[in-house]
Amino acid sequence: MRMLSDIPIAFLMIAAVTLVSAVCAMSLRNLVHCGLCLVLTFVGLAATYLHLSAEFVGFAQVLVYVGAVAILIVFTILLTRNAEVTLSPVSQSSLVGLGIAIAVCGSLVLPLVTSPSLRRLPAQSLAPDAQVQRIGEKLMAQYVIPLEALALVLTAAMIGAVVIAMRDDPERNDPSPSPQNQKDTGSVSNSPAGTALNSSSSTSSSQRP
Amino acid sequence: METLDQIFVLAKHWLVARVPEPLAWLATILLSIGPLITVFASCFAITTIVERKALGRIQNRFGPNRVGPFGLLQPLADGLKMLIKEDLVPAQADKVVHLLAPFALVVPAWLTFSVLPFGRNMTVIDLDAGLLFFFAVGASSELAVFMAGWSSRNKYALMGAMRGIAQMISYEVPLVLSTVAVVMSVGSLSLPSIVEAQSAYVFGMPTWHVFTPWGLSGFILFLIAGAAEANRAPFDLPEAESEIIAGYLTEYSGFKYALFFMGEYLGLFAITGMGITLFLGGWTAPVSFLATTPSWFWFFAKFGAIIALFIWVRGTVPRLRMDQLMKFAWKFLVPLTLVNLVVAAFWHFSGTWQFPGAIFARWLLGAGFIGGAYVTLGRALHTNQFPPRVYAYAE
Amino acid sequence: MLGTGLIQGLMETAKNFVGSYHDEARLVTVQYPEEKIPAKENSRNFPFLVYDGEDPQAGLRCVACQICEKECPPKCIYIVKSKDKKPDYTGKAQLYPATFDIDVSVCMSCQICVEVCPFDAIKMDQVFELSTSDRFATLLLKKTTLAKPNAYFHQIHPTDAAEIDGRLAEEKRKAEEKAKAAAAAKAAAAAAATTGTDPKAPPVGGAAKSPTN
Amino acid sequence: MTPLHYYLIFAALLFSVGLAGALMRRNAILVLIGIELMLNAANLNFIAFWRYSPTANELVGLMFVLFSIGIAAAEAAVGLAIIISIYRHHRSTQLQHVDRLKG
Amino acid sequence: MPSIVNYLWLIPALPLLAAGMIALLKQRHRSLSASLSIGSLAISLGLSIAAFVPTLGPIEGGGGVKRWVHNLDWFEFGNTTLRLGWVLDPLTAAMLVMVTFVGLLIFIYSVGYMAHDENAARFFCFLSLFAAAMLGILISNSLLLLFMSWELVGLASYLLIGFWYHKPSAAAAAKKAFITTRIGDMGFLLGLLWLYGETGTLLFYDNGNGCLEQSALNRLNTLTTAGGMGVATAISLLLFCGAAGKSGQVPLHVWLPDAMEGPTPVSALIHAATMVAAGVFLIARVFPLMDVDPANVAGSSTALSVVTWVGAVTAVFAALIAVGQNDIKRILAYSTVSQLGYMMLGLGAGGVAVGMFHLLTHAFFKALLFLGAGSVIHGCHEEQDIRRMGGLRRQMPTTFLTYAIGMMALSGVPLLFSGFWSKDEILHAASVWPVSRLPFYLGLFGAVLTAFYMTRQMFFVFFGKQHLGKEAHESPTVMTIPLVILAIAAVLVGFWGTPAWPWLHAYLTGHELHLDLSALAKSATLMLISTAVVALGMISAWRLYTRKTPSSPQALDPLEAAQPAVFGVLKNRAYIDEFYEATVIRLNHLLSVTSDVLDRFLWNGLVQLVSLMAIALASVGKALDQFVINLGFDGWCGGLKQGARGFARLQNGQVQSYLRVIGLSLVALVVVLLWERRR
Repeated sequence: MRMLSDIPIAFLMIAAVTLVSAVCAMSLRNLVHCGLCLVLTFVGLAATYLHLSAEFVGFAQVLVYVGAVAILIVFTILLTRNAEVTLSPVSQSSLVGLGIAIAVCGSLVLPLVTSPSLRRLPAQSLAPDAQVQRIGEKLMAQYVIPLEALALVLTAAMIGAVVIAMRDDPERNDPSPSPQNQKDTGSVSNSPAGTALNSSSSTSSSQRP
Repeated sequence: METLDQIFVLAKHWLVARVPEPLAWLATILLSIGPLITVFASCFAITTIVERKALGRIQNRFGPNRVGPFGLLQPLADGLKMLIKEDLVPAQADKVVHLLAPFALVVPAWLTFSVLPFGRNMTVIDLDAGLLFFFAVGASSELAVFMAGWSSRNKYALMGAMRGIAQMISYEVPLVLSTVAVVMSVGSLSLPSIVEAQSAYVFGMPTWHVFTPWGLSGFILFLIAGAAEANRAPFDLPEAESEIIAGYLTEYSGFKYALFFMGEYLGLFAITGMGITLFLGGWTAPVSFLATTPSWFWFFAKFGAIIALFIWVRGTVPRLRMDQLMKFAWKFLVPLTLVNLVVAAFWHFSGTWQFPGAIFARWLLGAGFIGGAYVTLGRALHTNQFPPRVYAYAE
Repeated sequence: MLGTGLIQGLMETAKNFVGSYHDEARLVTVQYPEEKIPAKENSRNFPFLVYDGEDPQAGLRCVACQICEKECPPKCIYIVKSKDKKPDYTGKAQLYPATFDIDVSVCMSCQICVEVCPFDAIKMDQVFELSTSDRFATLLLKKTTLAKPNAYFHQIHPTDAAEIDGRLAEEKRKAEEKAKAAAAAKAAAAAAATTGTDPKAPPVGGAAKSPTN
Repeated sequence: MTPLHYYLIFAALLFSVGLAGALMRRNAILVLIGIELMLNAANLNFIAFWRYSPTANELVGLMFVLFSIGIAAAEAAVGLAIIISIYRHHRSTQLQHVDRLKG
Repeated sequence: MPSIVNYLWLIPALPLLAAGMIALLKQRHRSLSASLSIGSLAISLGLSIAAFVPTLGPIEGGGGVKRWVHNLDWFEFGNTTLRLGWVLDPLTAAMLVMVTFVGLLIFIYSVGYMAHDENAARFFCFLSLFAAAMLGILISNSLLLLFMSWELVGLASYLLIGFWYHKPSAAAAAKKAFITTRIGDMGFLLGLLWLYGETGTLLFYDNGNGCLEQSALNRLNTLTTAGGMGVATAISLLLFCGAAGKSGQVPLHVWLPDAMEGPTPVSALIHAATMVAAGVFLIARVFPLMDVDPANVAGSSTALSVVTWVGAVTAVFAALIAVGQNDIKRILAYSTVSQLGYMMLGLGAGGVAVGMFHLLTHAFFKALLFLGAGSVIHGCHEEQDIRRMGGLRRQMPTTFLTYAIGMMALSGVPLLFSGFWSKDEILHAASVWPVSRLPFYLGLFGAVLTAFYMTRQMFFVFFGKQHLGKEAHESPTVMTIPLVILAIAAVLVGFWGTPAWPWLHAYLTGHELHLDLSALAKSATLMLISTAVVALGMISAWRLYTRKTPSSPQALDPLEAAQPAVFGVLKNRAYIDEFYEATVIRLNHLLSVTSDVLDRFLWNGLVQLVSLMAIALASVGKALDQFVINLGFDGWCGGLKQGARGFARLQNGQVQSYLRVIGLSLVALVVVLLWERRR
């Protein structure tokens, strides 16, 4: 068969780890574990990128996905109280889904395996120098408009996410009686009004879930 | 003097030559990792004792002086204690994640040291995007905090974890932004090249970034954000004893607690290391005629100074409240770093001013701009926006 | 401005730090095992029995009236009365406790026994280094270890001791006058009835300062 | 060295795992995770092709992946925000319950 | 051009306005409506006199007739504009004065006559309408305007004759009058249209290119119809039909006697003075057209000869029937018909002046006779049969005197009375008529008969025994004053056209006027003949009736006794009505029956057929709808809906089902691509 060193051990290892963690991410019962396996998958992918000598993208992947998206996912899991509940993974409709996924996989892999053109590609040209310097130049020169657009999209998404997830709780927005009515009730009669106001605010606050 | 400077590099080469060929690459790796770990582990030990002694002195009391002469063996004692202590794992805890959390924190911490230039060509891996690697790995610490907090199934732990994550995320932004100023002026992400950019001497004064207006404010901002990132001093809210016991460390004891403790300190060392390389000229000597002294010496000298600074700050500044913490990050640090960026750009483009006193004018303008921003933001932030307290029952 | 408060703080701590090295007086730490802070006068720990004179057993002021036993909230005092009596400081024959145990691990040093004791027999001690290696034996203090001379009492609570001694001396003097009067009366009576019993020998004041009668 | 189609197969597998997850699991967050996986698989393809393409110096594939990572982050943020608001309204993140557009 | 010409249109407009206002009033405003109509007519009289004055006196340049014309565009259709206008010339002026004067008198008379009739307001409205229409005919310079007024006059006569519409006989008479005049008007309309077709304009005088002017006439003269008759002649004859209908010439005179059903002032106004005169006026107006003669035979054109013959025949025929009548108004009616015959004779033979002169004189004394008869009827409490009257001369002296003057004028008593002069002119014209002498002799015979039946009537009404049961009383002064005025007029009018001083002839034809006593001598013979004729008629009648006066109202008339058969024919109006009944009516009946048959079977059949076809079509549609549409289309829609519902299940809001579909389609796409590459 091929030479021992010919088989890309490193790549296979990384790929194996990533795939296993991906499968776990999809199939584990406990959502938080799924989240963590997802993180592992992201790291595995980053490793693959490094393997493909694209450091900048690998580090970016780690920074963006592991640093931010994973945290987001985990937070969402917590906020939607899915941490405690354990899910039943398999149901009838999901088997259909599995079937379709396998079909898609087949339809993707089959052409890859059979197509003659891919074999003709050179094994591997020398590593292109993906210097950060050159990436920076490219970004700033050729891709400056997409960069600005991306900045715009990110800000919009940030604001959008905040607005969507914001809980506008009217009573909570007004924590204390406005100073104006406090003044006119006067210190003498302040206690009953004060207590009423405060008691109402405290009772209302206690009602909050 | 050249040999003294390169003493470690030569030693390493010498040793690698000793090792048989096939394992040579393994040897080089180990020989660069080994010293790194020993040096910084010992640093961790020393820092713990120095910190406790210094805090004592600040608070008009002796630090630990029972173990060993002047208490110098105290870390040994602590370490021993940690190993001896029983490692409790709460019944309801998520065993796997509980176990993994400390490692998830420590491993990235160690990884961050791989890119720091400790001396002339004494960088473990000279990565092209070294700074990006540093922040990428740094970002994963939040995940470890979450794992710790969540897996221990303890309300206080979860609260601490949430606070920790919120703080770390909020302060990561100003941290990265302040470094962007340096990257912009130097033009490269690799740390040795940044140090290289600062190694020139002008009439004896080193051209460290800290001697530029944006460099000074950038350095201060970097340190503040770094402190928050490493849960140090004024920002050690996540494991604030008074409120939530030990935060996400509540359910940890024994060796895992020690790991967490070490992870934190390593985070601190990484931040100081990065601060030095970015702003204090890494391993360059402070004065031109001392240039021949060994580079790593200056790195560790500055390292010690900054650690002392952190300890000093820890001794004086009271802990911030959660909302103050948040407001400080988003409403003060981020705007200030952006302004800093502008000034850095101005500094860069005004480099070509030839008329006499150009340096002074540039300094004046840059510092003025940053100072102005600082003052206005400070005043804006300082408004007493809380309405007067309402004493319901007391009359 | 925002930073000024922080800088003042730093200057303060720096002053402390530097100050601490150049004059030791600033350091407040008391190296405990080696140095100790003299206990305050009214600091109190666990109770002890007071005895006058030299013989601990004879001079005990406690008359085993068991009030303190009853009043003690955690019930850590255990008293067994003696069969015979012995004269107290006024010479009157009083019972005395055969056994008087205090379980120090239970006592919460609330000083109620001191307040209720009519005979000022029990006072609060200042000894706090009572840690022992085993939990059962040494924590139960017997009568013998509890009893401490009045001089020690004067040493740890001088004002209280002086005040109490003054009062005891007063009572003793009044008792003797009464005795004298009784004796005189009796003498008179005896004169009538010729035989007078000789009052018991008065207890000898323990402390040197005890007023001679 | 590792021929190109190893990476492509790996990416395809990853993609189908993501798709399977998205299809099979009923929890909204898991569907989102599935989508993230699919996105990453696509990125992997880009990098693989970039690495093996003769004109690698143009860095086109690289740029594409950078921008797609940015967009994916934005998308994840908004998606999760939506999931939270859905949860707040429906008290459950099971996708069967979430089939009405009405407020 | 005198300024009055511009205001000529006011003359008919005022009475029309009055008619309109009265129509708006309630019936109870009797006095207001009377005063309105009388006032408006008085103003019109004033205006007519104002218009009459400028036409007097000869034209400066001498020769030709003074004529002022005012034309205006009525409305345009297409590229031609219809033009109307009014004309002022001696003929119009004379007629205007006569009609307004006589009309005014009759209006005043009818105030008294209609005093106790509750519909007086409506009566005066119709009278004003009639006056307006009549004046409209007089002044119109366009044949169309004339025709419109003509129709209006026919309408007014219908309304007035049928005034007492609750009397069936009155309603029938009104209908009869209207229909017969319409038959005549049909001819008039055809002539009008033909004329318009030929000359392109209906204006009489339009400074050069009017239809009565030389250029148009020359053009008409050259044209001949298919039948060989000249176009001008044909048109003239058609116009004459209209005139015959309106003026009651022989074939179309049947309506006039029945028109007596209306109140007497109506008869007086319409059947004496104005309406009947309209026909004669029309012929006078279009005289130049009629005078055109293609054969250019001296004497008269064919059209005029026809007019003459018809006139002569009508005169004799009507006179004969008048002799046999017993109703006072019916006798006068027939006398009017015969006098109209004389006018037509005069026009045909002697030209415009002769006809017009007799028309004017006849208007006055015939109005007088009618009003007299009216006051007689009024006096005898609505009794109209002369045999029941008698001996009224003592109870109604003024009526008797004025009636006598009227009778003498009508029958042509010489020298003093106008009837003599005008009839003399006609007879003179007839005598010199080149075509034939017969009309002259007919004229003479007519004159005899006229004298005879008038004297008979006088005898029955005023002389003889008092047959009337009740006491007759004289009419109130408001009625007798017009009688007296008319009587004076009847006498004076005659002196206009005496041969010695033919003022009217000169005025109408624009010739020189100079006193010529010699002319009297020339016509002396003719005057002697006519006086003899009149005397013959009067004496024979007087002697016949004084000797064989019928004993009682029911007794036979002496003539009837003598010749029962002939008298029967005359009495029954020569059975013309029955003749018409037999011919025209039956023809009409036949037509209606056939049209009914046609309608019921032919058209109805067709309609039925069409409906059947529609039903057949509908049933086909129903079948089509039933099977093709319902089953086919709906079926197809049902299928579509089922399919849609199937698809709808796909759109169920489950995000994952969408994802599944995407997955499947991806697979399909790849399979297709692979399949593509395989080949």
